[in-house]
Amino acid sequence: MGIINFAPKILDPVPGGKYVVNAIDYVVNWARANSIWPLTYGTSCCAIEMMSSSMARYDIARFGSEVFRASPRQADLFIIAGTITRRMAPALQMLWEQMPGPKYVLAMGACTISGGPFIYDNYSVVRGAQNLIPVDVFVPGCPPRPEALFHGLLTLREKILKETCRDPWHEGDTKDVAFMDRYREAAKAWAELEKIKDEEMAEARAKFKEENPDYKSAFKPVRVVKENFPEIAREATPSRGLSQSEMFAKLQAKFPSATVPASGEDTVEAVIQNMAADAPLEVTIDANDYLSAVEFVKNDASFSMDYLIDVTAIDYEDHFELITMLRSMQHGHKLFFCTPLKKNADIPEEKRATALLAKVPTVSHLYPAAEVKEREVYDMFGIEFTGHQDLRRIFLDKDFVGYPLRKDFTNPDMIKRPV
Amino acid sequence: MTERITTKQYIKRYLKRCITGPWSLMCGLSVTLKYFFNPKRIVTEQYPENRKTLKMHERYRGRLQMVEDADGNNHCTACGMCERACPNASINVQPTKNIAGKKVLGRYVYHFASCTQCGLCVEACPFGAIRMCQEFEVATTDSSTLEMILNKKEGQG
Amino acid sequence: MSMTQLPPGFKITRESNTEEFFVNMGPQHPSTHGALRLALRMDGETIIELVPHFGYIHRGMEKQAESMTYLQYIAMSDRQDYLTAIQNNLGVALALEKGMNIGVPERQEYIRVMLCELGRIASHLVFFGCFGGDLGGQTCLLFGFKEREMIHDILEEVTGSRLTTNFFRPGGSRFDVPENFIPRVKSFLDHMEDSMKDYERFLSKNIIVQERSIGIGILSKEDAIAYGCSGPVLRASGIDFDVRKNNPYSIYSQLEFDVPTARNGDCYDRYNVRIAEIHESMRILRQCVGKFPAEGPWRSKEKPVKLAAGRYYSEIETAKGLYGTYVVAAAGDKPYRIHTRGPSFPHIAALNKMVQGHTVSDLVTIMATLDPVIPEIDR
Amino acid sequence: MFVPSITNPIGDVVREWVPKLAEYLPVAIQSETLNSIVAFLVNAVICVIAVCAVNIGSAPILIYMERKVCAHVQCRLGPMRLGWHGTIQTIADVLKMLFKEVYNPGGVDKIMYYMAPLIVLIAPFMVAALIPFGPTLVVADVDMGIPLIIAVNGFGVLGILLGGWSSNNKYSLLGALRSGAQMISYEISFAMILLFVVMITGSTNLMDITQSQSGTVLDWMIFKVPVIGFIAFILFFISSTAEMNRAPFDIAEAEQELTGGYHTEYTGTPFAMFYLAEYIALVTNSALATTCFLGGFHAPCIGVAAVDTYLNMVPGVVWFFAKVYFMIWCYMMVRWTFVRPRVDQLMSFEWKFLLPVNLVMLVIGAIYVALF
Repeated sequence: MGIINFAPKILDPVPGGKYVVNAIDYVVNWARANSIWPLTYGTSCCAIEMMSSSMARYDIARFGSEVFRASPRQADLFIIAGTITRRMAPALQMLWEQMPGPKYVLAMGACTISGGPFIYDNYSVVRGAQNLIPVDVFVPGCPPRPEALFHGLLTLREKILKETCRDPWHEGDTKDVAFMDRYREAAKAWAELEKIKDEEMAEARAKFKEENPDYKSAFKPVRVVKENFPEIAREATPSRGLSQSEMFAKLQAKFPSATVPASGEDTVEAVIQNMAADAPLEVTIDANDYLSAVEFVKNDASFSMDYLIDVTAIDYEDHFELITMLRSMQHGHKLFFCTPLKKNADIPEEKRATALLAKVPTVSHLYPAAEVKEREVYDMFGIEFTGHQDLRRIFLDKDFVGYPLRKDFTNPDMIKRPV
Repeated sequence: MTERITTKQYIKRYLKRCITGPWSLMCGLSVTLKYFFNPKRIVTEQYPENRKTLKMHERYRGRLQMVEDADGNNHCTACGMCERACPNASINVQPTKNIAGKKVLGRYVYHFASCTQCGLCVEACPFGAIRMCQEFEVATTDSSTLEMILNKKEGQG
Repeated sequence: MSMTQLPPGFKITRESNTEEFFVNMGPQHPSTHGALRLALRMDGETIIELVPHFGYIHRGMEKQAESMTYLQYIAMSDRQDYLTAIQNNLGVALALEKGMNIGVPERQEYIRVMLCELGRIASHLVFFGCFGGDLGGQTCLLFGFKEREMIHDILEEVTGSRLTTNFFRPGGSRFDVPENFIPRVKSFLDHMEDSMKDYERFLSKNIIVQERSIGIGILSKEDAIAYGCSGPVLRASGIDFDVRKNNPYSIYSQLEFDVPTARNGDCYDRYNVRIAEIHESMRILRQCVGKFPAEGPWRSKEKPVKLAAGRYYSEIETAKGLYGTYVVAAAGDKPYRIHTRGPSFPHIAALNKMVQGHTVSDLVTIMATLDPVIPEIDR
Repeated sequence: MFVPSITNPIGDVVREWVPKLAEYLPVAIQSETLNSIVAFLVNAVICVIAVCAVNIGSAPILIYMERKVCAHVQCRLGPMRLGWHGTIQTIADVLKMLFKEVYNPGGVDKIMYYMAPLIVLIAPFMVAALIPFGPTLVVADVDMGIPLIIAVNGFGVLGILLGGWSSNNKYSLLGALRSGAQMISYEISFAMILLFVVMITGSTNLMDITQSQSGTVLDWMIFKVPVIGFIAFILFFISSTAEMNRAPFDIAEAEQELTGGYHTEYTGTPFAMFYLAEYIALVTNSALATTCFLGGFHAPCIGVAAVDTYLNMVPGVVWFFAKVYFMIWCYMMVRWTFVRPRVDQLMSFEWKFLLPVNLVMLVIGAIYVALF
C-alpha cells in the first residue's frame, strides 16, 4: 500500500521504467503470496478442520501461514470457518474492516458459501459470506479436508501473484447471492425450455410412434441389491429406582390431576404397563399444580428429583406443552412433567405473533439449571415464566420479531422447504 | 481452598515443591527434547508434493458424481429420490422426455456450493446412479463454477 | 464508582472504592472455544461477575428439524457437538430405534461402542490440547491433535468423513466396518499408550499447570447437580454418574470399565478425570477388539424410517456429558419436534459460579476445562 | 571543546585515518576539533551500521530458527516451501509487513502510538553496543558496562507501557500493565544476578568480565564458582526470559487471554518493529548470558594442549556466536515446553522466591570473594 502504488505513475512514463514497475510487482506479490497470515476466526465445525490443518499432520507452517493472529490488525487472510449467523454478522464485518489491506477472504465450507445445511426453514443463518464481505476463494465441503483448505490457499496464492501495482488491491464488493433464487430461476428456465422442446419434438415423437408402434426401451434400470438382514427386537434395559407405575401411583395420590395421555380405550394403567422399561414416565399435570408438583418431587425422599435434565416446550394448535425433565441422581429414575398451557385467546390475531401467549411459574429457584433453559423456552416459544429473575432473550437479538419455534412463525428471510 | 496448616508443614511443603517443581519441569523438557532430536516422529504429510501418492479412502465423500459407463451413459431414471433425500436443495433433477415420450433425465444440476456431502442422496438412489467421488481439490475463485451439471448425456429410456 | 444501571444480566450489587470496568470477551476470542461472548465485570484483574451471551452461532436446528426427515436430522446432528459427531449420531439413532421398536445385532453394538469410544478419545484429546494451549503451551495443542488425526483416519475409512460422520441409522449403520478395522484400532491403541505416557509426563505433573489449576474454578457437589452439569465436570465434583453405568445403553453393561471421579471439582480434577477417561476408553476398546464378532449380521432388517406417533427420549454419555434427544413424533417420516439436550449448556450457565473472584487468566483455564462446544449450546 | 569519543578498535582506526585524510583539505579549515568531530561521527555511523546489521540481520534468522525449532518439537516440519526448507520464508514475511497498510484505530494518542515501537527497539540496540563480540570487536568498551545495561534494559518497558496505553483498547492496557509490573519486578533480580557476576570478577566492564573467564571451560563463570555459578546462571536465565517477555513469561501478550496484549492494535511496520524488538532482545540477552557466564568469545578449552590449540584457532567471534545461538536454542526449547504462569504467581515467584535466593547468592558471592 501507499508508496508503491505511486510507482507506476512515476516510473511508467520514464523509458525502461515499466521494467522497474514489473520488478516491484514481482517482489511485492512474491512477499504477499508467500506470507499469508490468517486470522483466528472459527465458529463451528470448519474451525476444527482449520485447526487440524495447522497441526502436526498437515502443518500449514509449510506455507508460512502458521502465524495465526488473534488480532485482525496483523492478519492478511480471513478464513471464514463456520456458519455465520445474523447475530454474528456485524462482528464479522467489523473484523474484516479492522484488517489492514491488502486483505483476502477465504470462505471455507458450505455454510459460508451458501448457507449449507441451513438453507431451508432457517431464520438465523446468513446464506453466504458474500452477502457481508467480498470473498476471494471458495472452498466447498462440509467441512473441507485440510488438503482442500491448502488447495484454497494455493488458489489464493495464484490470485495474488496476478496482481499488479498498476491496478492495486482494492476492496471488492459484496454480492447479493441468493442461491435459492438462482436455483428456482434455473428450474423455471428449464421448465420453459422443456415446453419449447415439447412443441418442437411433438412431430418427431408422433412420427417415431408411428414407425415403432411397439417400441420397448432396451434400458432396464437395475435396482441395487440390498443385503438381507434378520429382524431384531429391541431390548430395553430397565431403569433404576422407582418403576413407572410406582411413581405414577405416588404422584396421583398427591396430585389427582396427574394423568398419562391415553388414546382410545386403553386405561391409564395399561398405558403405563405397556411403556418400554427404559422410557421415562411422562406425566401430564395441570398448570396450577405444576410448581407444587415439582417442589414435591424434589423434596420427597422417595422421589428426590434433584437433577433437572432440561426444560423445553412443544407448540400445539391451541396450547403449548411445557416439558420439564427431571431425574434423581440418588435413585436413578426419570420423570417428565408435561404441562399443557392454554394459549391466551384474548390477544387479537395481528398481535399474536409477537405476544407472550402463555404464563407459567418458574422453577429456577428450585433448580438453578432451569434459569437458562427457561430463557430458551421464553426466547423460542414466547412463554412467560413468572418469578424468573432474568427473563431475556437468550439466543436471538433482543429486537428479533417473533418466536421461532411456534408452528405459525414466519420470517421474511425464511425459505420454506418444498414438501 | 483454605486449608489450615502449621508453619512447619508449610515450610516442609515449600521445600518439597522446590525440589519437585523443577523436577517436573525437567520431565516436561525431556519430552520436548526427545521429540526435537527424533526426526522419525515427524508426522507431516506434505500436501502439494505428495499429490501423486495421496489417495482418499474408498468411502471418502467428496463431490457428487454420476456413475457412467464407457459410452457416458448413466443409470439415472430421473425419479427424484435423491432430490427428496437431500437436506438442503443441492440436487435439482430436471427431467425431459425422450423421443419415445418417456420421462428421462434431462439435466442433473448439482449445487456444490450448498452440498454438505452427507451422502443421503447416494443412499436413497435405488439404481446406484450416483456416487461420491474421491476428489478433494475443489477450491475456486469463482462461485459460479460450483454449480454443475453432472450428466454428460441424457438419461436412457 | 457507583453503577446505578448495570448492563443486563449483572446482578451483584456491591460497594467498592476502586473503579469497576466491563470487558467483553468474544464473540471472537481465541479462548472462548467458538462464538461465545462473555461479559466480564472486573475490579482490576479480578472478575466480580460474568454474564455469558449465547446465540452467536444459533442456527435454528430445532426449527429446521420440524420439516426434515429423520435421516436428514441424523446428518444435521453431526453439526452439534462436532468434536464427536459420531456420538450425536448414536444419540439420535437410539431415540429413533425406540420409536421404531427395532434393535441391532451384536456386531453392530460393537461397532457403535468402538466408534463412540474412539470419538470420546478424539474429543478428550482436543481437550488435552486446548487445556495446554490455553495455559500458554502451544506444543500441547499439537500433541493432542497428533493422535486425533489417527482417529480421524480410522473414522474416515469407516464412515467416509473425518468430522461429520452421518453414520448410524436406526437399526444399524450405513456400512459395515472394513476388514482392516480391528487391526487398525489395535495399532492405534498401542501407539496411543506410548504417547499418553509422554503427554502425561509433559503436563500432568508440571508444577505450573498444578499451580494454575489446583483450587481454581471449584464447583461443589451441590452446585454441580443444581446446575445440571454432567460428564467429566460432574464427575470431577465427586459424583459417580455416568449414563453408560447408570442407564446403560448398547452393550456397555457387558463391558468392564470404571467411572473415574475426583473430589475437589477444580480445574485440575477435571483435567485428571478426562485423562483417566481416555485410559478407560482405551480399556473398553481393548475389550471390544477381543470380543468383536468376526461374523454375523451388522444391521437389522432395513425398514423405512417411520415412527409411531409418540414421544421418545434417549440419552447417551458423550465425551462432554449427558446428551439427550427428545423426539416428538408425528406419524410418518418427519418429526413434530426434536429437542436436543446438550451437555455444554449447563456448564457455561454454571461458569459465573466458578469464576467469581478469579482473574482473567483463570477464566481461560476454567473455560478450557469445561470443554464446551458452542454450536451444541446454541444449536 | 569537548568531543565525546568512542573507545573501540574501529574508533582507533578511524582516529588514525581522519587526520591523515584531513591533510588533503585546505589548511584554513584544518583543526584538531574538526578532526575529532569528524572522527566521532564517522565512528558513530560505522558502529550504528554494525550494530544494526548484526541485530536486524539476525532477526530473520532467529525467526526462521524459532519456527523450525518449534516445528520439530511439535513433530512437524515448519516452513518448507519457500527456498530450501523454507529458508527465505521470514524475508517474505518482513517484506509483506512493510507493504501492509498502516493505520491507527480511532481514539489513539498518535504521537505515543507511533513512538512506542521505536522506544522498544532502542533498548536492545544499546545493549548490543556494549557486548564484546571478540577480543577486539566491541563498539563501546565502557567501564560502567553492567550498570548501563541495567539502566538501558528498563527502557523497553516504557515503550510497551506507552504502546498499551495509547492503543485505546482494554486488552492492550491490561497487557501493558501486566508487562510493566512484571518487567520492573524482574529487573531487580536481573540486576542482582549481574551484580553477583560483578562481585566475583571485580569489574563492571564487560570486556574485563570476559577476560577474567579466559582459560579452560572450568574458568567460565558458570563453573568457576562451583554449584553457585550454575544456580546463578539458571536464575539469570529465568529473569532474562521474564525481561524479554518471552514464553513462559509472556503474560503481557498472552494470546489466549488478551489476544495479543500491548500490540493488539498495531499493524504493518509498527507491529514488525515490536516483533523485531522481541528477537533483538533475544540476541542481546543471549549475548549477555554468554559474556557473563559462558566465557564470552573464549574457546571452550579443556586443558589438554593438543586439543586447545585447535580450538583456539577458531576466531573468538565464531565461538561467541556459537554460544549465543546455543543460548537462543535453550530459550526456544523452554518457550515451546512450558505453560504460562498466572500474573500474581509470576509476581510472587519473583518477590518470594527469586529475590531472596538472589540475596543469598550475593552473600555467598561475598564470602567466596573474601575466602578465595
